[in-house]
Amino acid sequence: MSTTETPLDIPITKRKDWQTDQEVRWCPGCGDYSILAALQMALPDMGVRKENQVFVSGIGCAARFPYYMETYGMHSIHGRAPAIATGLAVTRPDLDVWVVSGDGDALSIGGNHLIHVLRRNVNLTILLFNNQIYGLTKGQYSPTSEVGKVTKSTPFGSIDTPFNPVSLALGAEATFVARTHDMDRKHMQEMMMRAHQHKGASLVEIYQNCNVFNDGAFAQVTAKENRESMLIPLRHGEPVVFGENGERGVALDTQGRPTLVNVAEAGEDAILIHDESRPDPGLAFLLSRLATGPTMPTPIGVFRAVERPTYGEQMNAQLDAATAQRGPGDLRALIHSGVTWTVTGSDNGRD
Amino acid sequence: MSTTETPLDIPITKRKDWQTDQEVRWCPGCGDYSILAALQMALPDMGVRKENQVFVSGIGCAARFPYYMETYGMHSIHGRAPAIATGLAVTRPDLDVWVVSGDGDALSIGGNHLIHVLRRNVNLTILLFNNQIYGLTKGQYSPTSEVGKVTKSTPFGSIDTPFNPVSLALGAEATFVARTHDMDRKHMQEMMMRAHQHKGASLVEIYQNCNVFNDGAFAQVTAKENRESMLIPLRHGEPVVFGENGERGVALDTQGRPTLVNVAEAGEDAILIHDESRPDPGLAFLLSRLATGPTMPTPIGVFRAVERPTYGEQMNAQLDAATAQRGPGDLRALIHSGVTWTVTGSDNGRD
Amino acid sequence: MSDTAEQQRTTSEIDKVVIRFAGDSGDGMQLTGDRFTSASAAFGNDLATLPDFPAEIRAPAGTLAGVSAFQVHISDHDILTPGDEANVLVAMNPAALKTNLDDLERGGTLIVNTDGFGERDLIKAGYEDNPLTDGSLDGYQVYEVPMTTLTRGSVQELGIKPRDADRSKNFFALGLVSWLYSRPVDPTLEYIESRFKGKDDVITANTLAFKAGHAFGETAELFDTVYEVRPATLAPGTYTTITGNAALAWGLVAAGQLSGMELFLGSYPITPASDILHELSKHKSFGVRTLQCEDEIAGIGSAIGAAFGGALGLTTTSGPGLALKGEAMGLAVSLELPLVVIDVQRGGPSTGLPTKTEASDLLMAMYGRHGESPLPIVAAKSPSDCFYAAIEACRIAVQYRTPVILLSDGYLANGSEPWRLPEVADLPAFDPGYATEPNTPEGFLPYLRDPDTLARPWALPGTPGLEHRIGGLEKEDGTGNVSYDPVNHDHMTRLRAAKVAKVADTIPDVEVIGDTDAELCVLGWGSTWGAITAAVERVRRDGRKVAQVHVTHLNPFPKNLGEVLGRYPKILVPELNLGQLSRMVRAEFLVPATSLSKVQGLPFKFAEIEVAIRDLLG
Amino acid sequence: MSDTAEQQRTTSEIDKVVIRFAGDSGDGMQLTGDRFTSASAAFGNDLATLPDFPAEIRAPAGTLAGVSAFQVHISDHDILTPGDEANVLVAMNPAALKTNLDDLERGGTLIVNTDGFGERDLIKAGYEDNPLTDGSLDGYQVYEVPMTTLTRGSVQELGIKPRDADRSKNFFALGLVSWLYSRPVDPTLEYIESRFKGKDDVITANTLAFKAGHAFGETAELFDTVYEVRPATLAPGTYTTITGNAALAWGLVAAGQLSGMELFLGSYPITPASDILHELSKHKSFGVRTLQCEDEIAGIGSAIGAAFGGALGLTTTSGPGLALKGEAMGLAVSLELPLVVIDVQRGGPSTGLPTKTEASDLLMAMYGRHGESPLPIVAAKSPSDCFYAAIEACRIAVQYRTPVILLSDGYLANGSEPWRLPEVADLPAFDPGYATEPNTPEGFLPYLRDPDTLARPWALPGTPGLEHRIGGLEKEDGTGNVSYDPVNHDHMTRLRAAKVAKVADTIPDVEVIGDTDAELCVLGWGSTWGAITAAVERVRRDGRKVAQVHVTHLNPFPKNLGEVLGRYPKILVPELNLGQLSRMVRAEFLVPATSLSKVQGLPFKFAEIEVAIRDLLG
Ligand SMILES: Cc1ncc(C[n+]2csc(CCOP(=O)(O)OP(=O)(O)O)c2C)c(N)n1
Ligand SMILES: Cc1ncc(C[n+]2csc(CCOP(=O)(O)OP(=O)(O)O)c2C)c(N)n1
Ligand code: SF4
Ligand code: SF4
Ligand SMILES: [Mg+2]
Ligand SMILES: [Mg+2]
Repeated sequence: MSTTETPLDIPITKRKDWQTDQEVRWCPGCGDYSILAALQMALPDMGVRKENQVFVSGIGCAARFPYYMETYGMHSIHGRAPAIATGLAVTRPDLDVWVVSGDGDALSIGGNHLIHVLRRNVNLTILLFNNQIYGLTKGQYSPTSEVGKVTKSTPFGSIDTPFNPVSLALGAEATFVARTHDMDRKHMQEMMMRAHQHKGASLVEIYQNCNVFNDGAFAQVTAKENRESMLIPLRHGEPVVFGENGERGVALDTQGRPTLVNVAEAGEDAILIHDESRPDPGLAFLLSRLATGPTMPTPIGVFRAVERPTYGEQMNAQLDAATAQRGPGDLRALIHSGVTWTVTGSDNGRD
Repeated sequence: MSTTETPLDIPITKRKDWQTDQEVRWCPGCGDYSILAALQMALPDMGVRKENQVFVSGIGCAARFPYYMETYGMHSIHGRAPAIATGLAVTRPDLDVWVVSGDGDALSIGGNHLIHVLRRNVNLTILLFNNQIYGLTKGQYSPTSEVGKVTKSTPFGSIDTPFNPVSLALGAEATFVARTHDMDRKHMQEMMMRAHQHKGASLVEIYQNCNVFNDGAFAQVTAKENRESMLIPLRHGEPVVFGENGERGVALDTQGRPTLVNVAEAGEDAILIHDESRPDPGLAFLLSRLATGPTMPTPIGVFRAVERPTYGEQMNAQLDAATAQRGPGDLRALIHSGVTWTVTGSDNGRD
Repeated sequence: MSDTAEQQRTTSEIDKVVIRFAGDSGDGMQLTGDRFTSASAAFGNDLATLPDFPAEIRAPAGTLAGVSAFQVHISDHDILTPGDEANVLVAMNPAALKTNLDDLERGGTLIVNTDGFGERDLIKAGYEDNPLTDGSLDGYQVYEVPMTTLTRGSVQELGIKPRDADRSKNFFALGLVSWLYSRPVDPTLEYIESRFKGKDDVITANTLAFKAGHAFGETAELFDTVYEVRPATLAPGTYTTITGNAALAWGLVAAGQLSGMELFLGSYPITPASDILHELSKHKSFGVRTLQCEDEIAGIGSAIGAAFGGALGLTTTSGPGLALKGEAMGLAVSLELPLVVIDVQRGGPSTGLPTKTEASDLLMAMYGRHGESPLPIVAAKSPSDCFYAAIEACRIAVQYRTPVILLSDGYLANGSEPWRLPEVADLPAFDPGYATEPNTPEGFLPYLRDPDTLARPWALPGTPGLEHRIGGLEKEDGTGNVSYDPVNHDHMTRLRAAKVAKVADTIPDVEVIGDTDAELCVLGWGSTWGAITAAVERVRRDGRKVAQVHVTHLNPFPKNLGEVLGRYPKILVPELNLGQLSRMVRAEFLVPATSLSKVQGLPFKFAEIEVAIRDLLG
Repeated sequence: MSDTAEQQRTTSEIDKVVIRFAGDSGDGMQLTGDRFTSASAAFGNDLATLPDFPAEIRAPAGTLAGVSAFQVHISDHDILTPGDEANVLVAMNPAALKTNLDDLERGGTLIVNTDGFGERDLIKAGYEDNPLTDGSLDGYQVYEVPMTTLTRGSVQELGIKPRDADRSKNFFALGLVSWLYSRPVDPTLEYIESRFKGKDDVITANTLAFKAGHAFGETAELFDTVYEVRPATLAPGTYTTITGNAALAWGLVAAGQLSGMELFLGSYPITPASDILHELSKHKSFGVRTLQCEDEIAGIGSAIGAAFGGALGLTTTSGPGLALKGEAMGLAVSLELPLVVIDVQRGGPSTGLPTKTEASDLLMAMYGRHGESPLPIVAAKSPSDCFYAAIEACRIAVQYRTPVILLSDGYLANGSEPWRLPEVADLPAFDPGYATEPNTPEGFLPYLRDPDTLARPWALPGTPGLEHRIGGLEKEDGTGNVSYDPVNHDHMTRLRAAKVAKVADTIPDVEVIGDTDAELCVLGWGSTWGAITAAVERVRRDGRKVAQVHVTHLNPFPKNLGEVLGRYPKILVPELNLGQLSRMVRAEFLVPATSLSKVQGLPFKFAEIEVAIRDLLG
C-alpha cells in the first residue's frame, strides 16, 4: 500500500517520468494542457509510485487525459468512469484511482454515477474539467452552460438552468469538494494534492477554457486582472474575504443569508469564518450559492473536507470479519452446506 | 388548458370517478393504499379534468399507481419516468403530468433523469414514495436506506451513506421541494395540492411504510404519539417551531449552523422564520440537514417554492417566436433553401 | 384404533407422483413444496420442481392474481422434468383451485381446504357456484379437509389466537400429504426447529399442525390407500437439492477458488436474477465482493473496473438489464478483459412477465452490441448444470480475455433437482496468468497475443514497468495505441472475431444422443433439455428413431455441430422463443431447421415436444 | 502577357475528374472542398463527395493525425461514387501528402504547397528526406506552388499580419484549382461575401487570395493545359447539393408536414449523427421541438413520452447510443407507439472509429432488445435518399404504431450529391388517425387492432372518454389490461411479430437491376449502393451477366425477395461489416449468400466489388 510506505522507498520522479510517448492531441491553446502540466509537475511531490496510479476517464476532450499519463489508465465510455473506477478502487485499495471527466461526461450522461460515488465515498480523486461546453463533439451546450447559450444545438439559445457542480456534490453527501481553475497552476496543484490526500471520494471542479468552442467562458473571474476582485479564496479557519487587501468579505444574516460586505463597514467579526471540516454541508452549500455562474465573485478552494470511512475500507472490513469468523472459504463445505444425503451402492442414508 | 378554465366548466368529480376497475394489488397494509386514497380524494378539489391528467411511472410497487387512476397513464420502465414525462409535458402543455416513483426508481437507476428534470424545471408533479427499500424485488436496500441495514443483498449490513432526497433536489436547482408522510392524509393532500399548483417541476417526498420489507421505518417520526415531538412542520413566513405547544424551535448561529433550541430559553426572535420563496436554496438546504434520517426531529412541509419559467413554456415560446418571425414552415422553401440550379431540357441556369 | 385403520388401508407402491401445492401468496405454499421436496430428497427419490409465483409482491388475498403454486415430481428412477400434469393437487382456496385444476390429470387426487371455500372466497375467485357442490369436480378424486379448523384445534391448547394459528395450516397440509406418501417426518421437524429458532411458540404451532395433519391422515377414514415411492437408485455419491440460482452462485465461487482469483460482482437487483446477488453476498470469506449498484450499467461498469484490477469481474441480470449493458459489453470486447455477464432470462419484451420463464435473449446475447463485437455464449441446461456452466463461462473469459455471456432462465433459476456433489479435486482449475514481465525487449505490449488463443496479456495496475493505457477507441495491433489506420481496423475486427472462434478449440464436440442413424434430429439448448430428452425417450420407446443434440456453447458452436446436423434431413428445434437458435443454425450451416416455439412463460411439457416429433417424423 | 500564356495553353475536355484537397485540420480543407463542390454543382456537373476528417478536434498542427481531406468527383454524366482514386491531389503539407498519396492514381496531378514543406513539417510527418526532392514522387505530375508566400503577397497591401494572412491560403488553392478546371468564380465570391458578412477584412483577404490563386494559374507558366468538365445532362429539374444528414433532417420535417403532426426529437449529441439534431433545431417554425437530453436513454424516453401525447417522436444517435436505447425500444414495441430511431452508423465496436463509416449495426437493429421484440428497419442508400428513407420510416411508424429503426452511416451523413428536388405535392401524405371515439359499445379498447395492419388505436391524453393506461407488462389482447395468462402472452408475442411482418403489404417488391437471367446476383443495402451499381455496370460492359438487388427495407424484407434470390445460384453480398445481411438472408431463405466484407472505416471502392464479382463469376 503506497500510503503506508515511507517516502524513502519511493523512487524520485520528475515531470517527464509522468509523460507518455503519445502526442498530446488537444487544440493549441486548450486549457487541458495546463491542467495536464500542473498534475505532471505535482505528482513528483505526492510521494507515490507510478505503477500505483490509475487514471480512468470517460469520453470527451478531457477524457483523453489518461493517454498522456505514464501510469495505468483506461479511456472508457461516455459517463461511466466513476462506476468503472468504483470496481477498481474497492478491489484494489493499494492503488490511487483518479477519474478525469468533463462537464458533459460527469454531469450529463454520467450524473447518476457521479452522485452515487460521492454518497458512497468511494476512494477516488475526481477531476472535473468544466469548460461549460461539449468540446469533442464540436460545441453543443452542456449541463453547466449558462442560460441563453447559443450553440449548434441551441441556435435560439439554451433554456436549461445549469447545475452548480459544487452544490450538486454537496447535495449528494460528498465528503470533499473543491474548485480551482486552469489559469492558476499553484492553486490547481494545491487542490490536486488536497484531493489526492483525502481518503474517500474527492471532487475537484476545474474551470477549463475551451478556446475553440467556448473561449473566455471564465475570463470574468479567472483573467489575471479580475482574479483578486472576482475570486473568493476559501481558507479553512480563516475569514472569508477577498479583494486586493481583503477589503471585501462574506457575512451571514440572522436568516442564514450570505451577503458580500465591505469588511470595514461590517466589521471583522461579522465576517464568516470558513470551516471546511464542519460535519453538516450547510455552510459549504451556502458558499456554493454565492455565485450562480463564473460571472460574479466566485469562491475557489476547498468547500468541504470531512472524514468518513471509505466504501472500500468498509467492504474489505466485512470480508476480513467474515474470514476471521469462519476461516477462509472452504468450497467442499460450501457445496455440502445444504441438506445432503448419500447414495451408496446398496442402501441410502443421510449425513 | 385546464389551468385557464373557470372551475365551472369542469365537471364535478367524486373519489370513485378517479378509481379504475383494476384490482389494487399492493400488500394488505401497504402505505401505498393511503397515498392513493389521499390523491383520489384530493383530485375532486383540484378543479381539473380527468382526461387531462396523465400519470407516468417507472417500475416498482409505487409505480403500479397509474393502473389505479381513471386517467391516462403509462407504467413505463425502471427509472425513466421523468425522461418520458418530459417529452409529454413539453409537447402537451395542456396536460397535467404526474410522475409516481419509488426511492429505487427515482434515486437509484433514475437519479440522473430526476436531477435533470429538476434543473430544467419541466412542468411535472413528482411523487416520490420513499419506503427506504426495494419492495417489488422483495427487499434489497435502497439509496435511502439507513447505514447498516441488513437486507437480502446486504447480509452484513449496508455501507452506503443514504441520499437525503430533499437535499439532493435542492442541490439540483429544484424550484419546489416538499416532504410529507403516508400517516397524515390532510398533510399529504395539502402537499399534493401545492405541488400540483406549482408551475414547473415539483418534488414531493412521501415517507411510505412498506409493512412487508421495511415495516416501521418511519414510525419514530410518523407514529401518532411521536409526531408532535418528532415532526417539524414548515410554514411559510412563520417561525420554525414544533412540539405540543411549539415549545421547541430551530435557530441559526452566526456561522449559519441550525440548532434545535428551547424557544423559551432562546427567545422568540432567535427562532428562524421559514421562507419557502427565498431565491437561493440555502435556507431550505440548511433545514433539510436538520435530520439525517427519520429518527430525529424531521421537517415536513414545503422546503422551497420559487417561480422560474418552465421548460415547456420556454421551448414553446421559441417555436412561437420563430413562427411569428418567419411564418409557418414552408417545406418547398426549405428544400430550396440551399444553392440550387435548374436543368432544363437544353441548357443549365441557376436560380 | 390406528391399528384398525391400518388394517383397512392398503399400501401401494408407485414409481412416481407429481404433486402440486396451490394456495394464496400468504399461505406459504412455496415453503410447503420446498419442505416436501427436501424430505423426498433426503429419502432418496429423484425429483424435479417447478415453483410458480405471481408478479405482485402480494396480490389481494384470495384473488386469482394472488395464487402461488409449487409442483414437485418425485420418483424411484431418474426423471428430467417436474412433470406435465399433476397427479395430486392440494388447493387451499377457490382461486388456487381455479387456476390450477387444468393441470391436474383427469381422475387425479384433489385435496381441498374446505374452510377456504367461504362465500366471499368463491366470489373473489369468480365462482358463481361452489365447485365442491356443483358437480364440476366429478371425475376427480376429491378429499375435503377443513384444514383451518383442524389446525386451530391442534394448537388450541397453546392459546394462540386464530389469526396466528392459521399461519400454520400449510404445515397441516404438509403433514397430511407427507403421511399420504409415506415421507419421513424427521427432516421436516428438524427444519421447523432450526428455521424458527428463537420463536418457540411458532415452532410448537408448526410442529403441532404438521403432526395433526399427519395424524389426520392416519386416523380419518378418508384415505383407503397410502402410497410409497421408493428411493431412486441414483449413482452412488452425496447429493443435495439445489436450485439453478444457488448452483450458479456456487459455481462462480468455485471458479474463484479454481483460479485463485477474487470475485467481484457488480449487480442491480432484478427478478429472477436477484438471488444470485443475495447468495454471493453471503460468501465474503471466499474473497467475494458484491456491490449493489445504482443501475445495470454501473453493475457491469464496476465489474470491468474490477477486472482491470485483476479480479474475476461478474455482473448478473435479466433481459431488461442485459439490454442496458450492451454498450459496456462492447467496451469489454474492445478492452479484451475477462468478464462474465449472467442473464437469467424471463418473459419479454420490455417488463413482460417478470416472474415467468422464457429463452428469448439468445439473439440479443449474440448481436445486442453495436459494431462487430463478438463474444462467447454459454447456456446451462438444468438447475445443477448451472454450477458447471458458471465455471465454464469463467474459464473461457479468463483464458481468452473476453466478456462471456452465461444464459440461464427463470425455470432453472427457481427450479430444483438433486445434485450429486462433485469432488472439488475433480473440478477444472485454470490460471489467470497475469503478466509480470515485459513481453518484448523494447517493453510491454498490451495487445501482443498468445498465438494459440489469440488472447492478450493481462497486466495489473501496481505492476512496475508494465504501465499501459487501454480504451474503447480502435487500437493498433500489438501496442494497443489508438489507431485510425483503415487496414489495422479491418485486421483488428477480424482478429477479435477469430479469437472468439478459437474458443472452439477448447470446448467438447457435441454428442448425439439416441439414434445416430435417425432421419430426425432434435436440437436444443438451455432449460429445454429435460423436456426434450424425456420426449425423445418416449418416441424411441415405440421403436421410432430419433437423434438428439443439446448445445451448451452457443457461440462459438462446437466444431462438429455443422457436420452432425448435416447428417439429418430433418431438424427440430424446440425453443421458448420464436426460433432463435433455429435462425442461428440456418444461417451458419444452411440446414433446414424447423422451429417449435412456445412463448407462454412456462417450460415445455414433454408431450408438446413428443407430438411435434411424431408430426415431423410423419 | 496573360495573352501569350493563353496561346501556349490548350484546353482539353474531360468527362470527369476526382480531386482531393488535403491539409492540416487548421487549413480549412473541408471548406475548400465544399466550395469547389458548390461551384461545380451550380455549374451543372454531377458529383459525389467524400469528406474525411480526424477524430481529434484539432490534433497538433502538421501531424498525420491532424490531416483533414475532402475528395470530390465531378463529371459530365451521372456518377455514383466519389471515385476510387484521385486524379488530382492538393497537398498543403507533408503529413497531407503522406496520408493521401496512396489514393492518387499513378501519373496523377499533385499540387503541393512548398511553403508547407519546411524541416519541422517534414519531421512531424515522419519524413526522413524531403519527398519533393528525393525522387519519391517521380511518376506523378508534380506542381510546386509556394501558396503561403503567394497568399501573403496577395493580401500584403491590406497590412494583415502573416498569421492571419495564412488563414486565406486555402482560398488561394481553391482559386488555382478552380482556374485549372474552369470553374465559375462568382458562386465562390458570393459565398465569401455572405459567409463572412461583417468581417470585411476577412472578406477582402479571402477574395484577394482566391483571385490570386486563379491569376497564378493564368499567368504562371506552370500549367500547359486547362480542363473543362461540361455540365452533366441530368434529368430536367431543380437541383441542390445535399449531405445525407441534411436530407435526413429535411425528410423528417417533411414527414411532419405530410402527416400534419408536430415533431419531437429527443437526442444526445454523437458523431456522426449530431448534425441532424443541429439541423432540426433550426426549424422551429415547422413545429419541430428538439431537446438535447442528458443521455441517449432520456433521448428515446422523451420521444416515447411525446409519442404518447401524439407527436411524431424521434431520436437520433450512432452505435453506442443505439446500444443504450435497447431497453426503451423494447418498451416502445410493447406500448405499440409510433417512434423513429435513427442510427447513423460509425466504426465499432465501442468508441471504435467515431468519424469513420461502417454498416455494422444491422444485426443490433434486428436483435438488440431482450425478449421477442421485432421492429421494422429501413436503410438509406445515398445522401439524397436519406430524405425519402426518413419519410418512409415515419410513414411505417405512424401507420403501424411501432418503433422503426432508420439506418444511415457516416459516409452518407457527410457525403453529398446533387439532388433533384421533388415537388412537395408528389410526396406521400399519411394520417396519424388519432382515436376520438370509443371503439366498442362498452368503451375504448386500446389494443383492439385494425384487421389490415394489426395496428392498435392511438388515443391521445386530453381526449375525454378514452382514458386508458399502457405499460411494459404483458397486456391482454384488446383491453390492454395487464395479463399473466400464458396463452395470451404467446398470442400477443406472435401478434406483435405478425404486425411487423404485415408492413411488407405496404412496401414495394425489390427490382432486379441488370440481367435477370444472370447466374450471379449482387445483393446490397445502405450506402454500398453507389459502389455496387458502378461495379456491376463495369462488369456488364464486358458482356458478363450480373443481376443486382438493393434492399431499402431490411425488416420485413420485401415480399418477393426470397423468390428473387432463389433464382440465382450465386449471391454476393458486399457489406461494410463481417456479413450481417448475408446471415439474415441465409437464415431467412436458406440461400448460399457469399459475404464480401470490408471493415476499414471507408466506403467500398467499386474496383473492390468488381474484382469480387469477377472472381465469383469465375
Ligand atoms: C454513449 C455516447 N454518447 C455520446 C457520445 C458523444 N460524445 C463524446 S464526448 C461527448 C461530450 C463531451 O463533453 P464533455 O464531457 O464536457 O467533455 P469535453 O469534450 O468538453 O472535454 C459526447 C456527447 C459518445 N461518445 N458516447
Ligand atoms: C432495468 C430494470 N432493472 C431492474 C428491475 C427490477 N426492479 C423492479 S422495481 C425495482 C426497485 C423497486 O424499488 P423502488 O423503486 O423503491 O419501488 P418500491 O417497490 O419500493 O415501491 C427493481 C430493482 C427492472 N424492472 N428493470
Ligand atoms: S475542443 Fe475545446 S476542450 Fe476540446 S481540445 Fe479543443 S479547445 Fe480543448
Ligand atoms: S412490498 Fe412493501 S411497498 Fe410493495 S406493496 Fe408490499 S408493502 Fe407495499
Ligand atoms: Mg466540456
Ligand atoms: Mg422503495
